[in-house]
Amino acid sequence: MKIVYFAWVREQIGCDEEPAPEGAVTVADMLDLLRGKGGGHAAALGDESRLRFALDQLMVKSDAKLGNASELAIFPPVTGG
Amino acid sequence: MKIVYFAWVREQIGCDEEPAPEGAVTVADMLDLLRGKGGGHAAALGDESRLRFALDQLMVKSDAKLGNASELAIFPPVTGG
Amino acid sequence: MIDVQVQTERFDSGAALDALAQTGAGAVASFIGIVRADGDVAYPDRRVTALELEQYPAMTEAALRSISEAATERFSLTGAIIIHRIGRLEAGEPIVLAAAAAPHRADALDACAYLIDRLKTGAPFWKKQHFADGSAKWVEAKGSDDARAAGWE
Amino acid sequence: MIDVQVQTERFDSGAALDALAQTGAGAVASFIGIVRADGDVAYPDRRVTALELEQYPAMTEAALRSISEAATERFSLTGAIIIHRIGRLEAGEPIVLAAAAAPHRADALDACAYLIDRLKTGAPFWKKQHFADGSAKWVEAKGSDDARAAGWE
Repeated sequence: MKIVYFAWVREQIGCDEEPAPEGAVTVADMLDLLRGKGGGHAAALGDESRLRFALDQLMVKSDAKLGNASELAIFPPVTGG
Repeated sequence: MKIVYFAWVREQIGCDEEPAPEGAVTVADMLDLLRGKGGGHAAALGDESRLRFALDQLMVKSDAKLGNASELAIFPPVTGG
Repeated sequence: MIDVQVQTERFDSGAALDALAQTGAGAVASFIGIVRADGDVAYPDRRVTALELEQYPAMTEAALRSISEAATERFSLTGAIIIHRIGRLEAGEPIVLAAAAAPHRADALDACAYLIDRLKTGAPFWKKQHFADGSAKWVEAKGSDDARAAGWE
Repeated sequence: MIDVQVQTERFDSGAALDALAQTGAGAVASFIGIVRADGDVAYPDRRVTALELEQYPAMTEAALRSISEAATERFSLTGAIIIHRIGRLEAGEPIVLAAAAAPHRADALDACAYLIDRLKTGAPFWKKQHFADGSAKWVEAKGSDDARAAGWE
């Protein structure tokens, strides 16, 4: 599975995408694992209320199971339009 | 004072405009005088609920006083847009 | 910026929206009314080939201006445009453009609906339908239009 | 007819509205969003010179199509168009066009508001403001946008 980041999440973490660490069942689990990397990851992902998620390009809540998804996107609330 | 007609009121009466008869105080009075002409006037102006009025180009109710207005318009409810 | 036009020729909707976009707006909302071939719900079998739009020339522009000014007083707008065509319009042709520009989208969207709802009951235009079979019939005003206009009062 | 586009270049709003007018519609309603120089209410002193629009490319078109399809299911429409620009947009430039065509005006007006309200909270775009003083700041999502979108649920 691949993790992709957008907007200030991408800027704070310092990369567009990275391979997902192993061992997470839900989006929330994955967040915990990623925060454990410290630095930009910990800062960008610290406040879950400021984040939104998409699994294989569909918006989900943080309790969603990762299942066989191949891409988890983590980004701020959208501001288009 | 001049009376002007539009849409099916104009068609039924058979003219665009005509001089107003003397002696009316309100729009309703004028309607009564005009109906008295019979023919197309009586047919077109018979049902006041199907008519709308403008005095000097401002929409008014039939109880409006004619005052010094120089033009009374009689027409069906508008259907533009 | 308020601009009202009554004309026989087609209007350039893109140019009107561009003009509104240049009023310092963040949002431009527009409505275009079009002649429908199946326009008369009472006669679904009779195809409408054209509409004839009659106006009360001495009153029309003042009425459109008054509606536009009421919109700018009621909503926070940077501009409003109404263009209404008259004369004979074939099925598929545009009849009217009502558009509003505002700093924020709610004002633009609401003002656009306000302009067209008020125009439908307050501007002196009348439509006569011409059917494919050669017959013709004046369009009846709709109670639902009165209700929508009254909703703004 | 549903058409969604994501592009860097300017769009031709007149052409989009003309296309919708040819779907057998009686009404076409549209919304255009524009870069405002005074766009950041939190920093009224800092003039916005440009916005940078970022997207999630793999998701954007599907999200816009899903919003358009939901609109056609909810309202009686003959067509819907969304065009959203990405990249750097200067103050005064159009960002987005959302437009709906319907037999009747209420459906067109409501669907247009629906499209832009849903897009604001459901399509993966992010705006970064560039200010005249050289600073930059990501736009914060507004609670009022969530409330408008939730109003359609």
